[in-house]
Amino acid sequence: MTDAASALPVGSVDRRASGWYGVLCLIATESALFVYLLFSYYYSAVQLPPTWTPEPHPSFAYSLPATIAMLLSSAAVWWSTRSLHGRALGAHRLGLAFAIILGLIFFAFEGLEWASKPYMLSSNLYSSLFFTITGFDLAHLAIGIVGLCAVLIWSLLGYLDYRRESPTVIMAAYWHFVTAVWIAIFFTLYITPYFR
Amino acid sequence: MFRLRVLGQLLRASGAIRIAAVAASTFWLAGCGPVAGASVPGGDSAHGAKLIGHLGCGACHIIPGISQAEGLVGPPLDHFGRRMIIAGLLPNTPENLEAWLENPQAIVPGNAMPNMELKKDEARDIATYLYTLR
Amino acid sequence: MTFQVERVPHAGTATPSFRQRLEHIWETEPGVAGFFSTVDHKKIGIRYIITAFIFLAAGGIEALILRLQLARPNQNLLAPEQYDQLFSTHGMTMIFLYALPVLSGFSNYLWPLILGARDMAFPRVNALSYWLYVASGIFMYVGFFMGAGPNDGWFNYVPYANRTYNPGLSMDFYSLGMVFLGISTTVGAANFVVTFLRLRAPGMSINRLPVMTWGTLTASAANLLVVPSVSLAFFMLWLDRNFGTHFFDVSKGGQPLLWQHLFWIFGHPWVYALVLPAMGMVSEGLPVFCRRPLVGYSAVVLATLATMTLGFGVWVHHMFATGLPNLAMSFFSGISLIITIPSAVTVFCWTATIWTGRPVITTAFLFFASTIILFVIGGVSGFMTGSVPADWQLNDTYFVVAHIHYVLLGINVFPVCGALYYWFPKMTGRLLDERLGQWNFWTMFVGFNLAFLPMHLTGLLGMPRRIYTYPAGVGWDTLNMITTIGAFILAVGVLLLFINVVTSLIGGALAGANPWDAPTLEWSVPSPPPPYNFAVLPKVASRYPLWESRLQASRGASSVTEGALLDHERETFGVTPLDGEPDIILKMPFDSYAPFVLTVGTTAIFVGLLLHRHLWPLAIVGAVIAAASLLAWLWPERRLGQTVEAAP
Amino acid sequence: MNAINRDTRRASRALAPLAFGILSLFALPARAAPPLTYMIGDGPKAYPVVSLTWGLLIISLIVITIMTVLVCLGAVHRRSPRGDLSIEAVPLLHGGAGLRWVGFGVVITGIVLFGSLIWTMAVLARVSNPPAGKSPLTIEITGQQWWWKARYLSADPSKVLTTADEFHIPVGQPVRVKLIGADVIHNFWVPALTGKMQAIPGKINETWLEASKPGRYRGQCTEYCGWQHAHMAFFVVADPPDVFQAWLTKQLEPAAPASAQDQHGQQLFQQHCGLCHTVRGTLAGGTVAPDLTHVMSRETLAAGTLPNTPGNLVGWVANPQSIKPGNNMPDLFLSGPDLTDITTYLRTLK
Repeated sequence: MTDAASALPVGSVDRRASGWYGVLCLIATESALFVYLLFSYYYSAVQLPPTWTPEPHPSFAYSLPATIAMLLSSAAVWWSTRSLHGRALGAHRLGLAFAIILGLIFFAFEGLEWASKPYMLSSNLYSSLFFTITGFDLAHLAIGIVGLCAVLIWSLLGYLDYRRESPTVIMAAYWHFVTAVWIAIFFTLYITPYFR
Repeated sequence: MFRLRVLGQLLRASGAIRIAAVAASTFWLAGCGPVAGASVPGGDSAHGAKLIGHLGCGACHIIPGISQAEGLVGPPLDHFGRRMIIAGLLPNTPENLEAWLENPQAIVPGNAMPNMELKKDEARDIATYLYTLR
Repeated sequence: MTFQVERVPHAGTATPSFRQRLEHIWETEPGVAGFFSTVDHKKIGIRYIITAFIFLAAGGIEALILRLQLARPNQNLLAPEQYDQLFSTHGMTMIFLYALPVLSGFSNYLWPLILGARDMAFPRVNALSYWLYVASGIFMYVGFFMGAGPNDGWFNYVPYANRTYNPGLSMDFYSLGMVFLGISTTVGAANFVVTFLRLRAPGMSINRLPVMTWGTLTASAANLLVVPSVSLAFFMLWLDRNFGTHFFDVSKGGQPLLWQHLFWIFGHPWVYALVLPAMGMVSEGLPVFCRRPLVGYSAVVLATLATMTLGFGVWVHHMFATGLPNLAMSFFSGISLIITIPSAVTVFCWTATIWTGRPVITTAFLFFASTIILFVIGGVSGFMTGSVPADWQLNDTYFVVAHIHYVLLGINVFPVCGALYYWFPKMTGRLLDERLGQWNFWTMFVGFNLAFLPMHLTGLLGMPRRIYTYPAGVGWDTLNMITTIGAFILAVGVLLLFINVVTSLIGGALAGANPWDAPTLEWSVPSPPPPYNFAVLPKVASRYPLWESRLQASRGASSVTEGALLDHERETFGVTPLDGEPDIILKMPFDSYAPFVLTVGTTAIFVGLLLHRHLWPLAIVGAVIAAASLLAWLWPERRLGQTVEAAP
Repeated sequence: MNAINRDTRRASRALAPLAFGILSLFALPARAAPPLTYMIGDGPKAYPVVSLTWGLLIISLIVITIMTVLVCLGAVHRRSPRGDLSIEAVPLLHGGAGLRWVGFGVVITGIVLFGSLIWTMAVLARVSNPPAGKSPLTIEITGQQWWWKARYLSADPSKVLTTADEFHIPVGQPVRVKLIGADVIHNFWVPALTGKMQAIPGKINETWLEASKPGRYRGQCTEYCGWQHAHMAFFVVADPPDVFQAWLTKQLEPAAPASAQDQHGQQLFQQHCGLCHTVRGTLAGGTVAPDLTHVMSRETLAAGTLPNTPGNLVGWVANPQSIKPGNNMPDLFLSGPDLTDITTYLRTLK
């Protein structure tokens, strides 16, 4: 505009789309939410005797495969985004599909994990925290899966290509954020009890 | 749980009038004690009012002019100077009232009003105050 | 019209026919349809302001009833439970439903105009945040009118808020309502942040941003980070009350202090979020009436950022009496004192602006200048409470009540009134009456100080907060009576403001584009502005585009008459965050019912959750409605350049 | 340190009459010193805090005065001769020495703040713990809706005293207070002796206080705790050590046996009141309500709500819900004779 006659992109394009900045804000505020959730956990851990956790050594039987599924799904999303940049629409869609399936696998493992617990939401402080923290994570994951499905459908409908990639980029950012949150939760709920 | 619903009650006409009344009286800083007019010779109604406050008569009786005298245990003492019978038994005369105040249990044994161990002149002062409530 | 992926924006000047075309593109459908679907930031901004003022009036009436009860000792106008609900509702209303929304309203209205854009970054989100705000406000007030308003203060400490001590729906209304309102605040804050970064006039680099926008930016950024804290706390409380969790239940290891931490981690930054945008408005308006640029733009901006940053680290000064270690208290006490410095910078800059300017004493100037004094009074009482041993005495007495009212009225209500006098002509095309304005100011100023200055003394004489009655003869009678009288005078002042607004709307003097000879972009467009704001997108070369020719020091060459003509549907520039160089032509959305429908769905969710014992399917229905409207909202649209061009 | 201590003490004492004068000027209707003010204090914990509070208040008043004068003077002195709305007629200004003055102001502010911070830290360090060398008495105080229970702790179980709402302490001896929240959060505050400390369920907080002269100090709950938060006062009565010992000994005694005509009253009391209240030496052993073994030794009823007079006692027992709505004592619907017998009995509990 400074009288330079350079052409400007029009509409939602890559990281210049408003949605990209929007998702960064979303990630900021949701990260804060999980910080406060984990703060509640650590605060209780500091205030109470070590016996406050029903299991001194939480099992990795379901949580470790779930973590691996989550990491793989993030990798799939990354591959999908990269393929879109490289104009490989097929790989882009395949990556999204993988990510969705891996997300569902994570869901299944978490379901098994929940079912395997001898306590319920209302049993004690630890159980309340455990189910609320993982529940918030699962809710974010569920929204993420719906979002990935929407992006996949849009891609199949031919809405997206390397120039109109904003939905993919935005959704990918959200998905990586959900993965990062899970890693923090995994570390908190499953690893830190071993340090005591 | 809630004895009164907050705004519903406030919005009802009576509530609004009550607020208006309190608003008006709130700004009426001047004291509004009862009309002086001792019907008991030698009594000091101001001292009587003070005694009523100290003894805590207001915990059981509504007594105009006495702070916090809003008790609902015994009969309200408004218009006391115009009441006919005290303790449901005696004509409302100064002598009877003073006797009652000095020792209510002697007049109606087992009634709910305690003996305050009042001296004669104290009972007279209280009676004087009560008779100002017309 | 075929859709172009890239385009060179045409430059030029606006012709009448061009303006007509823009008008056609941008205008909102009249009538009911437009009412529920508009995304025009100006309409939304004014709605925000009007709604916030309605809540201010409601909170004010509640306060007056409280003051009647406290006017004299041992009064029985209100039963204890009525008093508790009234003071809690008063706090909730003023702090959550008035103070931030009114600032959001001004920012909503002004930002695109002052930044030189045609709308906010997310116009539909803007509409959504308004509808959610109204819906959550109504939600909480429904509770109040049902006799189930909040009754544990706005801070809502557990365990008193737990079901054991607080049966009934009061706390369920309040906790769900706060989560509900939190969504509105969060999406609104995100919108401000993105708008600040991206939607400005070309050339408006980061050091040329109007000083006002910094206040709302920092407040919004802070809200993004702290609102989740209070939403989470209230959500946990709701779980505790309804699903038997034990976050705050002592018998099963719960921690009452966790509530205090989560609440004040949010609560204290929130107070800064309530004042920084208002301070921004003072920084914007005061210099105009002093006939000079603000002294120390950079200093004020840095002070704003510093205040907010330090503001995250002072929450524990609300908890000095909870038995924390001395080391922790010393640290938070130190920060609570140090945070005074950035505030002092701002106050000194304003004062220096007056001294090195030529103040023109208008009503707006009076409101802005009085803010300085009120801020100093509210600030030093905050400084006193920042000192731990003094706070052990001052805290939870009327001294702190006086402090918070000096802060929230002094640095929110007074600047907002000033802003109303300043920007009313822009919003309506008519000036507010000055004569009535002077009456309005002096009544409010005298009433306010009569009510709250003696209240400091009431506090120093030891009157505790939140008591529904007090004994006679402990030294508080006269002071309370004075405060009550002052409160009523203040109320008359606010009433004068409302009268002035109504009469001026009907018969006020016509304002013209720039009645105050102010320097920023919003004054370059007609009053009230057309739906598209700027016919040509202005080009900015300095902080004061409309003063450039008259400020010797300025070498800028801004242009408000010639610039880019973006007229393919609704368009505006996106610029780089630091340099303000355009790097994209953004397609702005059309009017949409999605925000309203999403709000209806969300409301159904919350009502379903509130009545989950009887009506839980309603929450499911609400969730389906919300999800459907969200998906429709986000579905890529060709008109908005969100899909691949179908044919070359 | 001791010298500083003594200095502050002397200063505070010199300040006290002045403070009293100023405060009572504003609190005209109150005949004595306002009972809850903290601008006058007593005891080694209160003195440094009182000085600090006055100091900060005076700094604050100076700052307010300077800034108000500056703003008003600036607006008047520099005001444009054209006060009307035609702002265009007033030329724009630029530059000026504004920033230099801002810098100057900030430096002064910084110095004052730094000084205040040091003072704060010094006072905090001094009042955090009771002075060493004196063996403190320990009282465990429980805040509950809406009264205060105290247990005077002792190694000898027979010397543990439980009482309510009026706590006697010996003059010149520090008293450690352990705070327990029984239901919701309460806040323990005796303005003239010590600042606030919350009584939080699930957590035991500690504070301390010491009175250096005999007196009756009013305290109050200051954390909002429900309906009757307004009526949750208590009193700390500082006695000379021998008087305190006598009080303690007397309080530890069980209630004297009821005389023949009070037998019926005692029986009624046990029957109607004994599940909540204790009168040691009788069958009444409830612990959820105040211990009434020596209730007549207290000057107030219902946590400072009413003076303990015969009239109030009867009124309270007959209808506690109208006097203190929502409190945990139910209306008992006693008959007149029963009410008389119970209250007559209560009045023997000296």
